[in-house]
Amino acid sequence: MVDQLPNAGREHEMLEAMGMSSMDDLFSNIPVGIRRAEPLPLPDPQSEEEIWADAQRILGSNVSLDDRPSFLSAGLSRNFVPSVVGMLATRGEFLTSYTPYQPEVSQGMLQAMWEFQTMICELVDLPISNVSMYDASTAAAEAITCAVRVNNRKALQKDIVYISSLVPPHRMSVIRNYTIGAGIEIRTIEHDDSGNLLLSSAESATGSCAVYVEQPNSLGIVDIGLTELKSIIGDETSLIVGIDAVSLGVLEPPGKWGADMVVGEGQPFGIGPTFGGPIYGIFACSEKYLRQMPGRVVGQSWDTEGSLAFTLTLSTREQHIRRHRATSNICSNETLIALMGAIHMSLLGPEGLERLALRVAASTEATKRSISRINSVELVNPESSNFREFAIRVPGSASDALLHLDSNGVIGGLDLGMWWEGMSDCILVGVDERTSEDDIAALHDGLRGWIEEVCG
Amino acid sequence: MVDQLPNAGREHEMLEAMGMSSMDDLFSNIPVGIRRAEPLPLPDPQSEEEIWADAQRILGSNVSLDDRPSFLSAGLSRNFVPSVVGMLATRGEFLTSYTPYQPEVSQGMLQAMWEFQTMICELVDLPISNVSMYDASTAAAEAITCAVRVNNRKALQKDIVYISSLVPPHRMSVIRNYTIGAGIEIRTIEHDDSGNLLLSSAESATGSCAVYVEQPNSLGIVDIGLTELKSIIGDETSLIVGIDAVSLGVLEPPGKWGADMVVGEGQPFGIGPTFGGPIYGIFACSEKYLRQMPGRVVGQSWDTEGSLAFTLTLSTREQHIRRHRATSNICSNETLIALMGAIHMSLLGPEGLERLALRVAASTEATKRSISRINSVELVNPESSNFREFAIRVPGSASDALLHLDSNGVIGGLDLGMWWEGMSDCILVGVDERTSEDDIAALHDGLRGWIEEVCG
Amino acid sequence: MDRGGVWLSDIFSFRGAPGTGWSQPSPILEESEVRKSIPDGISRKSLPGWPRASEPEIVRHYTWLSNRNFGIDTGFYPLGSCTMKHNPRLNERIVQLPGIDRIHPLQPESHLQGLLSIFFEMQEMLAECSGMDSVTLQPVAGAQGEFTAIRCIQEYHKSNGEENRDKVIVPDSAHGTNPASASMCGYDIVEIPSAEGGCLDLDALRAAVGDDTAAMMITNPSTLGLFEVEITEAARIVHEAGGQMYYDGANFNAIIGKTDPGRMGFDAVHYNLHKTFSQPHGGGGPGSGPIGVREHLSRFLPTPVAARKVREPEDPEGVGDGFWYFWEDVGQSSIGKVQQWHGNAGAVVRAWAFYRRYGRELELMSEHAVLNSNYLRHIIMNPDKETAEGIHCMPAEGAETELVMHEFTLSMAPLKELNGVTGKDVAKRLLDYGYMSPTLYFPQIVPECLMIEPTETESKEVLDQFASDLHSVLSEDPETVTSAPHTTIVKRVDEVWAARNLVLRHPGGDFPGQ
Amino acid sequence: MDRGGVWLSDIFSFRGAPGTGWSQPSPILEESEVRKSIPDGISRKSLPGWPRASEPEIVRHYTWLSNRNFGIDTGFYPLGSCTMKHNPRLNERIVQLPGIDRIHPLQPESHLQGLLSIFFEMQEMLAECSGMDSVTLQPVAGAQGEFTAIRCIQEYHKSNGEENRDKVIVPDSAHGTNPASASMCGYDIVEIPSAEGGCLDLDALRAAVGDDTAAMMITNPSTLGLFEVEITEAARIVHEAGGQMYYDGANFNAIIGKTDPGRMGFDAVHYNLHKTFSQPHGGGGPGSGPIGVREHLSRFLPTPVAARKVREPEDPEGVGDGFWYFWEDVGQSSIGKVQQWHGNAGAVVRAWAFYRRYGRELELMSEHAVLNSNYLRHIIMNPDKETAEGIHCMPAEGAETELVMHEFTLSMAPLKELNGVTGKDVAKRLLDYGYMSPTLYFPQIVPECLMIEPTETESKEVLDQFASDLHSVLSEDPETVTSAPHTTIVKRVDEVWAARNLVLRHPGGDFPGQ
Ligand SMILES: Cc1ncc(COP(=O)(O)O)c(C=O)c1O
Ligand SMILES: Cc1ncc(COP(=O)(O)O)c(C=O)c1O
Repeated sequence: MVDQLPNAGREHEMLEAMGMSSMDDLFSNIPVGIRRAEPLPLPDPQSEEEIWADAQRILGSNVSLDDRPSFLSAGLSRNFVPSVVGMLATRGEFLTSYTPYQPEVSQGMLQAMWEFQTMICELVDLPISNVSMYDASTAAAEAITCAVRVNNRKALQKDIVYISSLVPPHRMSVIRNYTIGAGIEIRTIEHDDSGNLLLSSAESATGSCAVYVEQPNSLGIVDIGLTELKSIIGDETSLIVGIDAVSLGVLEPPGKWGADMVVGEGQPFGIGPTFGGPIYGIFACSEKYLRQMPGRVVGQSWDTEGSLAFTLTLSTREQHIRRHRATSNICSNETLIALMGAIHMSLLGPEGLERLALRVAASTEATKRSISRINSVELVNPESSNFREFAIRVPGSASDALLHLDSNGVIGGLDLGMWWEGMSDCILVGVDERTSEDDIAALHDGLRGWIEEVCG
Repeated sequence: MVDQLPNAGREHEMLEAMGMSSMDDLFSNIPVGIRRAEPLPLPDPQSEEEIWADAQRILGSNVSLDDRPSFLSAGLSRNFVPSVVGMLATRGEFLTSYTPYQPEVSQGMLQAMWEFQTMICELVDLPISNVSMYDASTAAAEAITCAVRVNNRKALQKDIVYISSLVPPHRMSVIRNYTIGAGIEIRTIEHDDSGNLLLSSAESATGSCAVYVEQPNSLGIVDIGLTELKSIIGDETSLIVGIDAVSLGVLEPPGKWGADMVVGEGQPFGIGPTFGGPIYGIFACSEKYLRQMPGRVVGQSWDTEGSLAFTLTLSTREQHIRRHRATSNICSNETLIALMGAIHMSLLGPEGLERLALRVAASTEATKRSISRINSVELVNPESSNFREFAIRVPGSASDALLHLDSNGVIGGLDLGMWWEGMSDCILVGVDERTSEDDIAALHDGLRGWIEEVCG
Repeated sequence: MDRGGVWLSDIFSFRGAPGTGWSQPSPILEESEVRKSIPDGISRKSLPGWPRASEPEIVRHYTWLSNRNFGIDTGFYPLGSCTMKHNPRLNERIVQLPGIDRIHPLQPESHLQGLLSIFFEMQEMLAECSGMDSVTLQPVAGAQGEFTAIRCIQEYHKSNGEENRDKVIVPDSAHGTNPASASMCGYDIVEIPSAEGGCLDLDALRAAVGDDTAAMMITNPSTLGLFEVEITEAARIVHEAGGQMYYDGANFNAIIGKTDPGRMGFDAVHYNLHKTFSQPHGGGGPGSGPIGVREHLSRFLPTPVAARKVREPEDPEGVGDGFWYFWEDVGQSSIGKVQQWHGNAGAVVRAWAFYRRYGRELELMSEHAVLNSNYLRHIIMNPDKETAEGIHCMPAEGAETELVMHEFTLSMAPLKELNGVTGKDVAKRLLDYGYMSPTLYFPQIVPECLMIEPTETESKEVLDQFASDLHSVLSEDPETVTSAPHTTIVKRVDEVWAARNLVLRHPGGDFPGQ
Repeated sequence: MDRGGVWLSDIFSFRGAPGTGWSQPSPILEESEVRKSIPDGISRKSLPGWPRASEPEIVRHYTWLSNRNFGIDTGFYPLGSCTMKHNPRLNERIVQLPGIDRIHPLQPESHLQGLLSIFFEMQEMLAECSGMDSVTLQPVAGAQGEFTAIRCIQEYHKSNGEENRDKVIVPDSAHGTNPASASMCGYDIVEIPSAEGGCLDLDALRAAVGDDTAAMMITNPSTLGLFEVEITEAARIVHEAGGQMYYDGANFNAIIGKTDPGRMGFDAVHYNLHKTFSQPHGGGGPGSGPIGVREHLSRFLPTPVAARKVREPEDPEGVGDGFWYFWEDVGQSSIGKVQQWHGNAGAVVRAWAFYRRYGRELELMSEHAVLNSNYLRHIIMNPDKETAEGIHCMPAEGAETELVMHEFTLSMAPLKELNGVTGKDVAKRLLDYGYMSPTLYFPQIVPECLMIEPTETESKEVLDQFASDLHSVLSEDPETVTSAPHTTIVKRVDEVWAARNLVLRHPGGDFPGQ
């Protein structure tokens, strides 16, 4: 490890300059009673060469999504990230910087984030975006607490928010953790048999602080009914929409149909699924929520010589200034990943985004068609329009089917029984822009093979 | 490919500005008789995503040296290159620059090359280094022509140079191509049974223009006799030594024992074997050869405000100025790879270099010991000291033995019959710093297995 | 674009023809077919106003931006409390391996043996270094670690029927995330003032604790860089009152292998992998904020955690170390999830690669961090006579002490009093000398505070140079300092204008004011 | 180190303790054992004076250096004849794959099917685009390609008993490598002057050819950016005299898919993969200079070349395209080798990835290169009235022509005459505007020449801006221009001092003059 310590071997010289004689002198303030006596029971130090070899061997034992036909999506995308993204974002000046507290030497990151904000605003059609949340789930959770802070005073249903029953349990769990301290009560809005939100039941949300829905929802259903939601719940109740960012290449942005806040996973732009992190959460809102929103925001300004300049702004909402009255505790966020997202988005351009969305839509449609042709497999929501995901019901246990597919080298999707008990015979099939005809055939054949085995 | 053409879709606008109406107008100067009518019979354009997939598939079908125990060296090293090397050298400012004709905006590369020159000088113990040749073979070849230019006038054996008979044929072939035009006659110096240069036969080189030897030689033999060569051939005959750069961590640099020029492969510092290119040739010399040497050289200077600055210098030797009287035709060279070498060398530091050399020496010794324990395998030069390579004689055809090893997943070395007809029962076994006990055992067992099969 | 010196590259000025942008393969169905699958009423009418740029334009734009940004790679980054150490590049190479980059957290365990083994190793290593019993890697930043741990403590009290405990105690020198995190859990914050000298005031603590104390949050060494020598007594006081002790691990870099929060009496701790374990977090993140807890809090941790058992013959091969790795559900009492997946796995893998370099010698890292900090403080505060004479006035120590840990504070209050030069002015002037400024005005208990943390990856030469440059600043004409920076790409930025006018996005068309 | 503005990072100033430097595993034998294997008399006494630096110091040093260097990524790089186009980043990623980076050229063919198939595809593609019959990828730069081809031609004449042919004809506008390469083969050079207007002078050529003509070397379009319309006639003249026609492919970017050297009557050609096919060559290399030849020269090519046959059932799988790839020995007449291995394979792989983007639409690349060049020339030479009035005097065209190809030349002679501002001054002043300077004083037949090649990867906006900035330079106070550059990191560098004093290495100790 000496290659990481420029002063290795020079300890004595430096200690001497201070009139000390041993490294122990430096720690003499630590009371003896709590000193660690024995060395750490950890392995020997390794050189870069050895760590690299271990990393290749250990991580090489994982199965990657790219190794085989894969239909596991469920909120993370098996995307393709252009090579320039990583190469530019890991330039040392970006990679090894931190929060741009000193704008005079941080214009690069600040401008990039201001451009990021702009691209997110354009994507979702809302006027304000921050520079990232931890992920989609914390973005949703903090949007909800933000809505309560803003709307609670006038709300008829105080401290109450309504959430679609199709928000999956792991995301709901995050939301619960984030809302519990604020004393928020969560009520559920149900969906009909085709997976569309029951607008009639949504009416009960009027007068509450917020409604949170997802478009497409977790079963991949594009729910056109959601566009009427805002007119149902009214101005004093915030409409928060969780999005699939790529879908906005073909779907009308929620800002156009009344969303007050839009949240979602930024991951498809900028970074691989990377085992679920680091990724970044998108957070955009309308002006009303500006001063109660979480996270960092970059604004444009000028320097003393009148040159255009950028700086962090609205910091008075943040923990380092407002401490326990801050709008959020978020400090370190996901800016570097958002930067990757910005580079990816600017490479795509408008038509690139559209094509990307069309590719996903095409994969969805083609896979759906192929799978629904299998006897005794049925679509859970046969009437729905889908984007990226759709649910199927199989004649037996989903986990058995997936195990069978796995042994045939196909990652078949998600056992929906993991999310909802009643759905243990359902699989969430997820596609992406890279899904090929061959992949679909492999899934089709694998499922058919399993059914033949099971149903004899 | 539109992502590479910023003006795609704007052709018309630009043509119009010039008063043209079609792209064809731009090519109207090409006589019709030589216009290409039919489109190029090449495949469809591909996107980055498709090219990456193809590259992974196609290159993935190669077997890499790192996939298995490998004992193939023969002038290229299966090295380990620290991660920072590639990351720093591919920073766009380095990667996408070219020859630093404008020093005012090229100080970075110029200084890096000046530091490179210094490190090479320190490595070989000569006062002058250029910033790279194409590879070791062209470095050797151009050192020879350079020596002839410098020494021919006073030479008793005009236009004659002497070369060790152990310089392998592919390198000799390059040397022949480069010397033929200058009318240089090449004579050979033989080696004794232990692979050492016959100093008695070297005496005949006195009065010639140059002697070229390699240390260690191509059979990996460290020939202590070479240190006496300079006193034999005298001042007017240039001693050119081809080195294994890593070996100089433990071997006395040729500059210390009279070498006038030192050449060699820089590859072990900076880049993987990469199928033999791009790599870079080291070229260093004493002052006498300065004005006749090939390649680019950086010198220190000052700017108009008295700040330290660097610039290309001695350009009057070069083709762009001296044209057909230039000391070499070299123009594009291997600077970027030399930069990688500089970064690698500065990471290693003196003791790092020494350790690297000791590792290779240890691998050599350990492998030699293990293999020489096999019955009916013998060392070709049992008395020699070796570094990195040694030759063994097997009871049968080397190519059979290697084929057998290959089928056991071991890359056993080089069939020396490929170099010298008489040696088709010999294998050149090459090791490196990464050779492990397991690798050695695999080679040992594989060879034994083959012998048992062959010798019954 | 204004050339000849200042020139602004504006991504929205790249306006290629419609249809340019990244090349992609065609959709696997005809576009007209695809369009039919999208409900009419909700199909997008006009595309977002993203740039239409080619790869060469993008590369040049972001290269240009990067050249206007300061990172550790650019120069010394003594941002106190943030542990801005060198980020080893190997780690960036490792996370590009498909075995981490192209992995989905919902894949079956048989696909994830490598990652699970790294998670397990990291849990064990962090537990060992901190003296805790269980570790979760799920929180993705320090603040989220705090939040998670406080949620666990909250559930713990609840499970003991002590829901009445509704207060969390924090020293006034605490980082802002401490009170913010506790507050997000619904707690009231009791701030206690520091004692003379900046350390914890035990009397104030005694006065603050009570039946309603849920927890105390504190970092040690403190944000002043001081080791809280009475920490065990503090822990006793809080525990006696029935509260839990929470350790803010942002300053963990100072003590690894020397002592640990477990020995100090803490019940829960977070680690900042992006500080102590070098995960790069350009521009503000990503972080990674695992937490460790003592036995009694383990069952409240987020779920799942990595576990292992001896491999059975029927288990697949795995990583070849004889174990089978799996996700263990934390169970009924778990608080559930704080991030959807398993946290910032990429950061965990980098941190793993970082720790492997030191292995059992991790304490060397802390030794060098503390060595560099004390050395720098020493040479700043003890200039040679000639230098000392040139200085208008020396800064005051943030704390009267012989010894600091990995960081220290300086107060520019004497300077301000003498000639009006503030801490901020000094910070800005340091930018001219090619440094990132130290942390400014934190902790708030030190007036005109500069908080300096050199980390173990700075050479003696850099420290010497910094001290000498700081001495220069202290001897400069006040006007030069108050009007700094002078040599940066933009001069002092008007933050008030930004806050008043809130131009939070590109207006479209040309850049403003050009 | 001099701070506060200029600060020099000196790698030799990193002087860690002995033994620092890159960590490595231990040798597999005890050091004392190993030492025994090294003959006493030749073991190294003192180690080289390399820096003793840690990774953080190295990273900062080379980052700092890079920030003092100009590349295409930094700005417009209109270096004529050098085709400084964007280097797609995918290609850098591809060459990191172990299937190229970790491959030894002496591995058996069964290990190399992927690489051999790429070599084969590239040979075919280059042959097709140039109208040649055989291609070798062995030469590693353009100059080496020239040398290789001339060597082949030399052997060809020898095989015909025409060893008397000892002259190679080059136009005076030729690149310096042309005469240098031929001269290295032992040829005498006959330089023929260009005709009025810069094109080839057929009369001069007729006068030059004869029994002793071995070859003529020429590039088309010429270095003036002009298409040599009489090229077929030139070829006829040379062929009639028994000479061979050699095509310098440095300007291949102008014509792909439109015409080819085969049609023009050439016998041999080199390609600059690092220009036309975008292989990055930072600081001056690596290049790659494959050559193509007509049938009658094929048997002289360096050996071996990639070949293929239909895969037999017993052959291993290979790349899965139904072929088995192998090295074909060129045979007895081959000139042998010009590089030890198979040339710059990494460059070949990058070039392959580059060409695959365009595929059969490669001609679009040339179209855009020629479009950009003509457009830039047009807007430079036709400023609006107001601009034109501000300009001291317009440059002269390097050639009187309506149409140029991918590059063009401007002469600053009128300016020099008017007010003493030279081409070099203008070039240096352009650096201040954020550009790399155009190629200067080449070709030598244009006085005060600036040679401008925009390439296809520059946007209209960049071209517009460059024209406008060049107009500004032309209207500036002469003093400002002659004393340029003003805003670069160092000011005009004293090249004469460098050549007189020849400080070619670090002296050890401190940097000179600090
Ligand atoms: C003392 C202290 N505590 C907590 C935190 C919060 O950590 P994070 O930024 O990872 O959320 C910080 C980080 O800045 C810190 O310095
Ligand atoms: C016209 C011309 N010919 C030949 C060459 C030589 O090519 P290389 O630099 O690859 O040796 C060049 C390169 O600069 C050139 O511009």
